Amino acid sequence: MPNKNNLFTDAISDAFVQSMQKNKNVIIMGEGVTDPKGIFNTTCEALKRFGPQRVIETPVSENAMTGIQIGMSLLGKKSIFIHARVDFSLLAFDQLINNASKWHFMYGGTMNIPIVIRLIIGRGWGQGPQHSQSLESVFSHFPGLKVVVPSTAHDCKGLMISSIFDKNPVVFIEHRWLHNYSSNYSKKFYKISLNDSIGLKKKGKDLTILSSSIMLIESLKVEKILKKFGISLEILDLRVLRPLNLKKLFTSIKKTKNFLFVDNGWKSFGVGSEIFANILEKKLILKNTPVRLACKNFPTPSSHYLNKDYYVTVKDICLEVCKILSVKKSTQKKIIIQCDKILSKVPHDLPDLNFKGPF
Amino acid sequence: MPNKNNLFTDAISDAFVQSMQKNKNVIIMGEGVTDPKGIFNTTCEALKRFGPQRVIETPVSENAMTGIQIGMSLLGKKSIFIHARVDFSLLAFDQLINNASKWHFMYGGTMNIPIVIRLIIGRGWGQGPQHSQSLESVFSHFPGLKVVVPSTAHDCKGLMISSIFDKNPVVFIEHRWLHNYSSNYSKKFYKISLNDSIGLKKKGKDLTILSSSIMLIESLKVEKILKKFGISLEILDLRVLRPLNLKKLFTSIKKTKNFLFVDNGWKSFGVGSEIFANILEKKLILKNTPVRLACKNFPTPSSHYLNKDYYVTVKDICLEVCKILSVKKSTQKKIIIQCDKILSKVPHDLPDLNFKGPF
Amino acid sequence: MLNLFGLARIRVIEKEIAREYQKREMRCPIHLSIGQEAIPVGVSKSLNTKDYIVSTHRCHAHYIAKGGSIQKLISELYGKEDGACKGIGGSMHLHDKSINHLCSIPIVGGSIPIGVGIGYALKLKNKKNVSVIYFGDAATEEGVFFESLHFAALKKLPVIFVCEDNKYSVYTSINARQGNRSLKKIVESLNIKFINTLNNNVNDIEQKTLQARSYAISNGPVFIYSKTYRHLEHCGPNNDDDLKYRPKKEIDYWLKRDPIIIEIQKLKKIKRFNENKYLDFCNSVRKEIITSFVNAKKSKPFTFSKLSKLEYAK
Amino acid sequence: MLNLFGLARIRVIEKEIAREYQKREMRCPIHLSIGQEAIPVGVSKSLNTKDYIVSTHRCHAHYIAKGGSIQKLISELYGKEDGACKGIGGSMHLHDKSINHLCSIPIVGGSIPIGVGIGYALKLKNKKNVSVIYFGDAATEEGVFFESLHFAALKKLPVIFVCEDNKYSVYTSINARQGNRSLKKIVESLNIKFINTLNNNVNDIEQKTLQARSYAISNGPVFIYSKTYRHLEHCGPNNDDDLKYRPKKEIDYWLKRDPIIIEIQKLKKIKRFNENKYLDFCNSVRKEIITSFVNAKKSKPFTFSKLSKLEYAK
Ligand SMILES: Cc1ncc(C[n+]2csc(CCOP(=O)(O)OP(=O)(O)O)c2C)c(N)n1
Ligand SMILES: Cc1ncc(C[n+]2csc(CCOP(=O)(O)OP(=O)(O)O)c2C)c(N)n1
Ligand SMILES: [Mg+2]
Ligand SMILES: [Mg+2]
Repeated sequence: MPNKNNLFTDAISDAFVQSMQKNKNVIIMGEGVTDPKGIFNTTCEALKRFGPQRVIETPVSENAMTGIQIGMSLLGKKSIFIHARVDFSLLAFDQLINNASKWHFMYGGTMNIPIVIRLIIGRGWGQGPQHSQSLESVFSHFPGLKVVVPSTAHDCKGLMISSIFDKNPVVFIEHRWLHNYSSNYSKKFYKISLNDSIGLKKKGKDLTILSSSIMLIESLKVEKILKKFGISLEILDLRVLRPLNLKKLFTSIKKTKNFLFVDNGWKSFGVGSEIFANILEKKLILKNTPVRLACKNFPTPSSHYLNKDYYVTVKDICLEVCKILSVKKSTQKKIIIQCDKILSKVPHDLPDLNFKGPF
Repeated sequence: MPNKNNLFTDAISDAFVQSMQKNKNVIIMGEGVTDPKGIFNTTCEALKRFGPQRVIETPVSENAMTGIQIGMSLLGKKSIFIHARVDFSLLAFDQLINNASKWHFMYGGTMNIPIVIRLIIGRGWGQGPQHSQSLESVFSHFPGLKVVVPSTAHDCKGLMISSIFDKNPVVFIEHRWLHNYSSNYSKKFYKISLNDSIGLKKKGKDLTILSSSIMLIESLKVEKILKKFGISLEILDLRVLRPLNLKKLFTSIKKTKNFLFVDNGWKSFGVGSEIFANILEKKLILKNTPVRLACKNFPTPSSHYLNKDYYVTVKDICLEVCKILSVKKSTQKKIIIQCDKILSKVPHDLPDLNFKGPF
Repeated sequence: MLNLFGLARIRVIEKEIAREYQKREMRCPIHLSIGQEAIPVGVSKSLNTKDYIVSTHRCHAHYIAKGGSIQKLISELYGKEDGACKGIGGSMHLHDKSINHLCSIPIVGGSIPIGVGIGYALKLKNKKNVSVIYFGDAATEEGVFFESLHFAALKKLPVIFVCEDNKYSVYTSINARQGNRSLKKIVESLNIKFINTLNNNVNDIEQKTLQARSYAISNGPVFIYSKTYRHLEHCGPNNDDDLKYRPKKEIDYWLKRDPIIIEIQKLKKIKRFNENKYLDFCNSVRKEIITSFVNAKKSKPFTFSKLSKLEYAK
Repeated sequence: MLNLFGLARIRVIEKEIAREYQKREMRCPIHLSIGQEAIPVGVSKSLNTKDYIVSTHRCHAHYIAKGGSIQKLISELYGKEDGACKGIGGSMHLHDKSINHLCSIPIVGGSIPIGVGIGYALKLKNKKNVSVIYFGDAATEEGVFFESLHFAALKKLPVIFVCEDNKYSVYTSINARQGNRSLKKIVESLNIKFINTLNNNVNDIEQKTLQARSYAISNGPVFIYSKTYRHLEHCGPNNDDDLKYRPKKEIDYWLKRDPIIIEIQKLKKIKRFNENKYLDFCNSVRKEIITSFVNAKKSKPFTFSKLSKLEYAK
């Protein structure tokens, strides 16, 4: 098993290898899946074990390849197609939305499309406007799709295996910056249900933070910081956006009566919008106005000077929590110092100091 | 002027002809724009006057045509590209999202893309899952796009002219069922600002309904019905979704303290989600829980038996208002009788009795 | 008279649909194949029942020729539960898994990569079958057409592309859309064998598809090209020649080359045409389809409340 | 020695960027053109300054050869306000309106239709200029490539498609992606004139583009095809031959056919090579670019608070 480091990418590789072992119909396709870098080292092990007949290099033809995936699935092949950036999947929206998402329904339930579209959100080192979109809210609008946004290695592996063996098209979105995070996960073959939208990552009582993917990781850092100042956060991981099941969120908000949503993408018509609408409809009583924190409302600027304030940071989250909870100014100052210390450790446009690319 | 009938389609035709007269760089492109039906008779007059050099037939190549539009715009051409169904635009998402929406921003403000993408939402006579999507919430997520969803002939003309002369890419979404509605509009060349998101269509005091496009028309019918029963509705037309300006909505809700949103598409991650999120953030005080009414949460079924209950009807809206306002059961019964009478006049899968297709 | 019967079967069904459609009880768009029957009849005759087909918005003839259930077709048009898609897909999504007609898609070009994917799965599974992809002349303008042919050739897939060139995309002539490019050259440039067929000639199409089939299984993709003509409007049950988007001369030319006329002439020449048998056959089809109408009208619609359960496969 | 200078100018700039990049102050992806300079130099020499170009992620050489501002290029890499895009676009969005280089787009194939649109506007405006579209071998696999060529041919647009075939898409060889299809046949099948050029030979490329240009203006699109090779990794300043995705033999073959070596050999043969002049020239470019680095480092970044104003053009 290649998970001696317990990296997020190892978890993906593991999910692939074990799924391919379990079922000979599972295959991987995509641009670069057989190259020396193997999509950030997530397909190399599968290629080594199962060869290029099951880890299939493809031309740069995104829309056709998605249709081909659908066709293959009709004859029992379960394929994972990988786009190295979310942005490239926009070329395949016709097949993905018009066909894959509606297929089971429009053919009266006579067929189903068990495919995975794996998308990677780019960020940092000047990725810029066309290599860093985070479009999970868009995919989540479409009936028939499932949308998975994991944040830990453990979840990632279990959710990927579930996605591969799900009978429906699953859009699996992972953040480039999670790749080098390591966290424990089992070496066994295990699934995490796609019906279990929310994972409780930290219990707390003052305020609930809901977030996904890399922002969940940032939120966990915030929890640690604020704990020292006597602020107790409950951290929920929104790991499946469709089907969406917000029960755990409602329970949490009923307890904390304060809420902050931290988005990976844009605020308007985004993930937070749907969450907030549900809260309003549920008539949950909040002590303070809830907030949606999100990327600034324009495309990602490439320049590191400019994207420094584009993404939400631990500091932004801390400050927002302080605002919501009316934390004393003097405490806030101390929190800011802590945040600045953490932020200064790694340049803001790198996930960690080991990060060398490929960018 | 071809607006002797004051049809919605006449208004579009008028907007085209007058804009083309005003500026020789304005051109129309699309599949079928020069055919005998001229996109529901909206391009015929322009073709007659300006010829096939300015009303340009194109191959069935949606993505390239959108890129070509962008390229032409860089040299000053202002083109309107028409997709006879919203669904076909999914083939052009790469050019529309990755390029057009970000262009002005990513080139540091040195260039801009003044194009219009005109999309028609299909409905009725068995259009089915791939010919009736209503994706305005998806477009509205993207910084750089403007999204216009007119509902009356007057607005349509003014908004179309503004869209054509706007310096940015505008997604102009109209509903097939509006085409045969006639309503007064001026024969002059006039604009309606795209910054003016909301039009006040009826003043009222008991409850605010916000909706767009065909659902605004249905809401106006509801207003008439309920007035007879002493229920006073304020009807707001959400005609520009991006940039979104909700001031008028907030003012209205502060007055009525009751709110219903009626959507043309799906509820989850939809237009209503963003509206509701704003209401929650604004801490508006509502007497009763607001409601998002929307299409059922699956693709459009083709069968008229099955799509009968798929779309929101005047009856659904009336019942929802009654629920929110706790209208007496006896009154509700009378209202239902009224609704049923109206609904029985025209089969539910036709916009009106004159509707013969093309479907 | 087998070929003639094949053609007549589709013709009679389509004509009956057109007639019955006027009652406005089949409430969905229909794209009839009248005039274009030779291609699916010829192609289907040369296929093995386990071969696959995918189709477009104009799918009736492909479905019928492959042997799709008529009741399921008609009930689908009426929007009933016993329709091919339980009424959910409508006329443009015909399919019948029992005959390996897996889908029809009304997004132009949309089913082409799907058929290629089926071919790829066949190849990976070492099946000696082909995947047949029907599409119109307009589909050859879509990027996905190019991408799909490219991939099929790259992987040498057992795919037969069948292009039915009826010269129009809705009301727009192929010249306005494609100029004078040569589809043959495009296809061949992608290393795909191109086979032209005699217009509306079932026998020729059948023979060539037979060759194509074995070629595709052992060598890779083949492209069958066939000129043809639709007699009625693009969408709907009527004739729309009053719109004058098609030259009268052209219409006359093609009406004379109606596949059924061609077939009858051929049979007459070799003295094999038995008019009574032909009329009997047509009547029997008419009876079958009229029974289907009756049944369809009696069938129940699918239950609305069950629809939401179909969002996902369980 | 003009051609040699053209090549050397790009080479020196790119090498200096690669060197300076190691300091990690230019914090954006870079796709260097070292080894591929012959094509943009040859093409640009034959163009009129008012001709347009569009490019891809690998845009430095196109930009420099057309005469784009070096300061704007370098400042863009540093993410500063005086960069081509004020730092917003980064290395993959180079453009300079003053020389009619209108855009670079890192979505593979993404700028092809845009260049066609420019060509269409030129034609509608009766301008006697061309639109030049640079792209790599992988872009010819995208559907939009096909659609764009099709439209350019249909409307006979003054467009020159320039394909730089460096045999790889990132680490993937063209054979794995395209098999043995013939791009020449594909292009010609679309009624577009195809012109092959001598590998990395500026003079040949220049002559052929000159012909192509006048042909394009009077007759319609032309396709210039050129084999070439990149010396460094796909993205980044380093050599990545240790990854062994390219055969050693192949690398050696192409290093010997480095455009600069070819040009120097040519000049030596006709006894026109003046080494001192050449070294002086390289030094002067080096100075220019080093000044650009210095300036760029001193420049200010664009103001973050102004960014939201750039969502829309006013
Ligand atoms: C992507 C897309 N663009 C446009 C349309 C509208 N449309 C429906 S059928 C059709 C014509 C198709 O022509 P062709 O492929 O030749 O088939 P035919 O109808 O002639 O059989 C068009 C353009 C569509 N359905 N899908
Ligand atoms: C639509 C899309 N798919 C995939 C990618 C990832 N990608 C970036 S560069 C590249 C290779 C392009 O190869 P080629 O066009 O030959 O240009 P080269 O890099 O060789 O100059 C790929 C696949 C992308 N940018 N866009
Ligand atoms: Mg046709
Ligand atoms: Mg290349």
